[in-house]
Amino acid sequence: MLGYVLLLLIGLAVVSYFFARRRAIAAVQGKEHELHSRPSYHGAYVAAWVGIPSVLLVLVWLLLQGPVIDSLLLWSLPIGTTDGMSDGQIDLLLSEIRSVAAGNIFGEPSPVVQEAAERYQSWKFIARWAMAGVAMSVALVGLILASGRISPEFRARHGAERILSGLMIACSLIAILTTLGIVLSLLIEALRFFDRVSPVEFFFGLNWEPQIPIREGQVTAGGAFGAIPVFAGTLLIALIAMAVATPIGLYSAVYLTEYAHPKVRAVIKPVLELLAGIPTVVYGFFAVLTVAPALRQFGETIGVPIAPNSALAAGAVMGIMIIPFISSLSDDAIAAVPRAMRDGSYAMGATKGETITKVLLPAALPGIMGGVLLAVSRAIGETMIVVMAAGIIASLTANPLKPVTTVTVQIVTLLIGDSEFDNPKTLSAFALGLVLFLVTLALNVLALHIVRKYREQYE
Amino acid sequence: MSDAQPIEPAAGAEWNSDKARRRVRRRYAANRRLQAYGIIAISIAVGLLGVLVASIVVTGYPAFVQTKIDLPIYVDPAKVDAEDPASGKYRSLVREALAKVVPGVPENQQRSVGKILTSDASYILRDYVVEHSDAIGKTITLPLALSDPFDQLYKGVIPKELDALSWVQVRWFERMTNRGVVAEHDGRTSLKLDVYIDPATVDAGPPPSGDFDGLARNSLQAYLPKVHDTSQFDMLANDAPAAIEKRVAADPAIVGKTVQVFFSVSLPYAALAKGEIPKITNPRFTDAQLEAFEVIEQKGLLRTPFNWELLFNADSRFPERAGLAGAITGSFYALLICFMLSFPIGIATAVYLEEFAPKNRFTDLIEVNINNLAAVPSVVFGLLGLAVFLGFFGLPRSVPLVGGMVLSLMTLPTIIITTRAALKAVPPSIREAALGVGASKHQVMMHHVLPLALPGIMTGTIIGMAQALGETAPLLLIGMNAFIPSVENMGLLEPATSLPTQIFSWADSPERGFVSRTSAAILVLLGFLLIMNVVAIALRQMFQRKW
Amino acid sequence: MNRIAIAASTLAAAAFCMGAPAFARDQIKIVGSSTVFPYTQAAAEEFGKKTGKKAPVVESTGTGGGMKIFCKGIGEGNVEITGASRAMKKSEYELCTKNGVTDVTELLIGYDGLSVAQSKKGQPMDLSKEQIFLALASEVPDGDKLVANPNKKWSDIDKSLPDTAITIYGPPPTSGTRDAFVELAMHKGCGGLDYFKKQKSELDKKAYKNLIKEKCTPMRQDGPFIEAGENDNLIVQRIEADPNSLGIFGYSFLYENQDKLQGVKISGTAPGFDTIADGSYGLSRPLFIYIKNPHRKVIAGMDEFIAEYTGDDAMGRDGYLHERGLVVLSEDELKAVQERAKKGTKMDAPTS
Amino acid sequence: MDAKVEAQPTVRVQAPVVAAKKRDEASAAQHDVKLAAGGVNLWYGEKQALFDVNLEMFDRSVTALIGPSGCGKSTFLRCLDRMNDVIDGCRFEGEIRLDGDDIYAPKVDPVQLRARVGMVFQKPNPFPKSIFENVAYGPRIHGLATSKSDLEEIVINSLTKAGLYEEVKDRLDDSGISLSGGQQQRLCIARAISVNPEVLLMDEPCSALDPIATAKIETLMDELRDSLCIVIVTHSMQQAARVSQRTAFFHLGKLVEVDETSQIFTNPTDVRTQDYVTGRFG
Repeated sequence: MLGYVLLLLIGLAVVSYFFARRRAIAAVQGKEHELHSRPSYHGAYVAAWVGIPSVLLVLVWLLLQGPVIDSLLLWSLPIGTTDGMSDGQIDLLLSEIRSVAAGNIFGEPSPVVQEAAERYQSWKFIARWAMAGVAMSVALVGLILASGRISPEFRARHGAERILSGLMIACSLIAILTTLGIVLSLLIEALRFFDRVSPVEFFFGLNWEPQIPIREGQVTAGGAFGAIPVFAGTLLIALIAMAVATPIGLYSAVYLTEYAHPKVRAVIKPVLELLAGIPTVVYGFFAVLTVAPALRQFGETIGVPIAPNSALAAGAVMGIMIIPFISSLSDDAIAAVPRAMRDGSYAMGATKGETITKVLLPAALPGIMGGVLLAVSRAIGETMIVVMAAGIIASLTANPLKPVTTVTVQIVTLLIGDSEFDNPKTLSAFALGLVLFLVTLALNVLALHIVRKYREQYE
Repeated sequence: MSDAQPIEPAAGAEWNSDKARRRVRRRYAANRRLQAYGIIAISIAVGLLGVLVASIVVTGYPAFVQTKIDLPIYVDPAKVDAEDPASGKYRSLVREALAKVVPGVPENQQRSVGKILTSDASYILRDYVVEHSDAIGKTITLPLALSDPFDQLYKGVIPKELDALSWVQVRWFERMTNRGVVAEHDGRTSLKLDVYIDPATVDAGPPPSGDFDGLARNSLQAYLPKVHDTSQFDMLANDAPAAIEKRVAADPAIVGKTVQVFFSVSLPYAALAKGEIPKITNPRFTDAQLEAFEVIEQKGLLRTPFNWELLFNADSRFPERAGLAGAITGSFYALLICFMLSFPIGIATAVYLEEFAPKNRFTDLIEVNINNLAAVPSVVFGLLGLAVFLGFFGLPRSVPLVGGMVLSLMTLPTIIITTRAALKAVPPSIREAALGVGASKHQVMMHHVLPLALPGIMTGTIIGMAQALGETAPLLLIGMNAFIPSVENMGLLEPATSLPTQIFSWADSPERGFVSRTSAAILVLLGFLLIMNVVAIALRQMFQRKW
Repeated sequence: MNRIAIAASTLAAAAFCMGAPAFARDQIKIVGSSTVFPYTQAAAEEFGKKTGKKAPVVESTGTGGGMKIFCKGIGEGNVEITGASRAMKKSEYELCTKNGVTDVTELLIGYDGLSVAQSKKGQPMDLSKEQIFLALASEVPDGDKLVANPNKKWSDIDKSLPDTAITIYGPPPTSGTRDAFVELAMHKGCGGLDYFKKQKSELDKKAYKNLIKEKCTPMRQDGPFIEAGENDNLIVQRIEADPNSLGIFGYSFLYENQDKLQGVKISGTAPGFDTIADGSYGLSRPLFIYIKNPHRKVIAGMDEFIAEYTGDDAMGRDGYLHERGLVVLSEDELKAVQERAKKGTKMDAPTS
Repeated sequence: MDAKVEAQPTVRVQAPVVAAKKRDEASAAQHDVKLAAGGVNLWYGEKQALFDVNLEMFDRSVTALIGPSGCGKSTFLRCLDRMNDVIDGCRFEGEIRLDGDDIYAPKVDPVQLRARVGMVFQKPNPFPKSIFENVAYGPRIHGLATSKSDLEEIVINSLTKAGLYEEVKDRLDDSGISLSGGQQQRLCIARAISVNPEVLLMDEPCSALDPIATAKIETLMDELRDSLCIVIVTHSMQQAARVSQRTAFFHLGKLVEVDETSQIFTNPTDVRTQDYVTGRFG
């Protein structure tokens, strides 16, 4: 039904587009040049007035219809039916009425319910047609009002363009709303968290054991919310990832931009980019099932004990994921160094290697730095790899062979399953999320600033 | 200027000196070194990609075939009513058909032999008969999937027999053999051990009583002094205490003395002594099942066709029936929502910012916002979805609508940024030319710039969609990992799962079939991503214009 | 551009047609323990296939989380059934009562064995619960005081155990498996130690219970015990790759992987369906589902689904739940459960 | 026009010694051929950019290459120190002799060659490093300085010769990019002469500069001519007339005419040259 109404409205808008077009042409007896705006603008203007308000109306109607019918239904029940019933029971009664109306009858529904179900059926019927009717009339009113304005002098193009601009501004506001939503949702929950746990403990505490009982009498550890070990673990894993990704990515980029034959480059570059396209959950499997046991085996043969969920395994795999990120950003940065620099260096009799290490890389350094910073922020925010391959216990260590935990691991472990919003355990996830958001934000702003500065230098 | 003397010594000579040559060689070596580093770096990256893909393919490929049995089934009209085929007694039809192939299975084993077939067999038959009502009264041959353990058995993933003894136990026995205590006694392989009949624990009787078991164990322990593991005592057959008891009964005087006793060894060790490798049947199977399976195999009824069910079935608890259709549909719905929201909104935003927005603080704010959103960790979007869409707006959990909305927020920045880049790439000359003939800004946009930028926009959108398809963390947070055993009831507001979350949940299933299916699902996901990326690259190649 | 706009909006409308919300809910919603989850899934799937109705939506939320959602109230917005790997606690029952969820049926569906397992390539082990406690606890008795767990190798605990590092993968605190393991192995294990025996004789019952709860619950955080996430399969694959490590997980995982893994004996008893069912393996726990009776007449298919779940085909000796690794009830127990299920017998308030 | 070009394939270069004598009173006798190009053909991919160019350039004199845009004069200049090697798809045929040795011979190392043949580009392209490091770059990579003081001496010498030292002596550590355009170009010249090249190639060195900076560079060229063979590509005929002793006119990838500068501007033999220098086209 709803779909048909929407289709009908769209159809109406399309029809009115052609109607208004023709009418505009008719208004000047076919001499189109006498119109201020082209006929199709008249069409678009009218179509917008027909389509947009009526579709918005349908959406609002849909939001309100359910609750309105429900309260009408309750109000229409014989007096005293709902006396002494809890909200849940009333809800259940309504569900029963709806079930009966939908034809799912269990046993013998009471006559009251049966009657109500019939009423519900008919109201729903009415509501449906009323919605169609109202939407249709709004569309028609739009049509009449808007098409009434059609005349040779009418600036339909300005009108249509104003509507379009309005829509575009509304769209660009979504980005702001998203950020606002993120900040607000994180902030509100985080503030509730800081109500119970002091920020001093959170930011400077050395003990992270968020497993407070989720029911009375549950057996768990005490519950401590010092996030330093979590931050340190995140940093350690990100550092390992960068240690893997930066040299490999940078050297790959150097080779691809400066040495590789164009044909080789055309093959290798997309292959490297494939690494970026692989979903992180796949990397997680790779870390757990291939890399971690291999590292452990290697550790055993050289006599170094390596934890099976070591920071090294998670970090190394994350590094692999980041390689294409670094290589493509470095590639861009190196390619952005003007040809004149290369010429200058070659003309001095420098070899390719000298040109790269002494001229191109120093010149591209800000761009590369920006890329590395962006990659760091990515490593910090990466989730699935560490959820699968890193530890859960927050221990404060700088040893990459030991397990550590990260902010994202904690967020996911704290939130999966139990989604109640009222204990510090759940709320701490939002506090961590807030920190994560702010840190990545700062890194991004910094990185973008550096990159932009760098670009300006050569423009 | 009249003097033509060079102010420096003739440089040309210097370039040919030995020193200069050495220096040049060194410089070229450094250059080659750098090149080598580059090649090594690329080899590492590509090699790792290869290892990653290979490890997935190796575990995943068995899941692309499924062992099936071509079972001739007589659709007995007595058990299926032509009027109401849906309520026939299909379970017993399948059992009868199986009994015909494997005759002579005792009554009490029939049920367990029936487990060679997937437990869905009767439903597969039902669905077939409902669709082909003319089959009633005829014998039809249906390809039925084998249940997971037998599928894995046929593919050779799990063995029919296991080693009865671990390597440690074999080593213990070797040690015993080396000490020369293994001997034949009464036609049985036995251990000739010294036993101290401890008067503290043994009462000579008669009848003799005491902890003979302990004595036997202690005597064995004496021969394996450094082994502290109770499973060493499995070496002795069950009658070990009886052997001592018999000796004591025969000669009560040995109490308090050390005597030699022959203990017969348990069966696996006896086999080991004969030079065989002792085997036991894999406890996953019963002997009756294995016998029946052999009969079926010998009759040539088994084959391993391509596993289309993997793509076209919904999820199931039974690996042999589990497929990705539910997850693919769920991902499709979520991506549809994601596309319908992020594509128009993204383009509109990009066009506004690039072409219309005045440069002021407000538009700067929007710009900074978008750049930052592009780098916000995906898990934070999950938190947003959890708090706002589920918590504040009260939308239902696990549904593609919410999943798509969260994904679209993630994809938006990607689309906006690539769209802006594509718009920027359209040279100003085109705009100026259009403006010059009197077009309005909107007209220039709609008629010239957007169509020219469209290939670039599409490329960016597809890449954004591919990212969204592979995204797991935010979907986990909003619970889009429901169990969907049927694709019939799927919609935007029905609980659903998506490909990556399906991978995540299959990975957590105990059944062996899911191990390879998890990898197979990853391959399917990678396949989709590859297709999307190839399309994007093709678009870029096809429409790339040099201005 | 206009044509594209029309096509896009048509697509949108079409999508809405497909996904138009149902007005009365016709799908059962189930939450609860991740241990019960696969069994409920199997029953749900079978129900869907048998009846052609919509299969219930099953979500794994953990026992405690499931209880919280279950006890939120009655009505269409709430769930019908929750699975639990332990009986409902008094506090949870009170929460339910407070929110009007009073008419609840409790069904025992079977038993689940926790198993301690290791790779086949490793040296077979036989541990007592005391040794398990000494390997895993965060604090262990040393003389007459408790000290941070110094045991790094198995041989540190007992000379008879192998001279290899202790590495045990186990479930995180959010999981019901962990709850059960702590109660069944750790608490029992520490109760067997001299130090706690002495305390028992000195303290009154309640104080002793608290002492056990407080001192024997925390698992060590210094490395040998590795909380491996909720994913038991990953634990399986990790211990397979690492012959000297042990893993703690549901018995069904061991059952499925018998060609690669071997059960660690607990005081001489190996894990198996029989030893779990008769309680001799010592790490088994009952599994329950809880049903809201008032929902039965509102949500379509509840009665049929419960009948399916408790039917002989599912919970019987050769039923499909057994095939998935459930340790099934004895015949008498099953009869009683089926009876309760059919009648919707209201559960009694739990005592603890 | 085209037919005409086809009709006279190459302009035979006049005997260099004679030409030199005619032109430069002071040093004509000592002038030797420093660089000699013979039969140079060059293709960018499928497209031929140079057609059988034969040209001799003398030591201690300035040779100017002129011609309309796209005539191949810059391309030819880049052939002289094998800078075309770094361009993909570029194919060279013919020979160029530096002091009689073919620089395209297989044993010749372009890296060493470029140290002997310096180059200055159209747009000043100092490296994004300090002024000192810019000039020290060449000596460093070629190992010309054995000690730090050596290096400093070379840098100061080169900057002095380039006429820049006085202006920047207090800020040698500033970035080369911070200088003005003219200073940057002189810095590039200082960089180029820091390795004692025998030939200096200049590719429109003043096209991005204002007249005052241009004048400074031109003076500098006059001074450098004492010790170097300078080849300059220029767009401006006036500049060619001011700084060069010999001028070669390129058109459509061919060398049309080469002669003493005064001859070219006052009495060209070829009608195209005449049309060009009198401003009929170009």
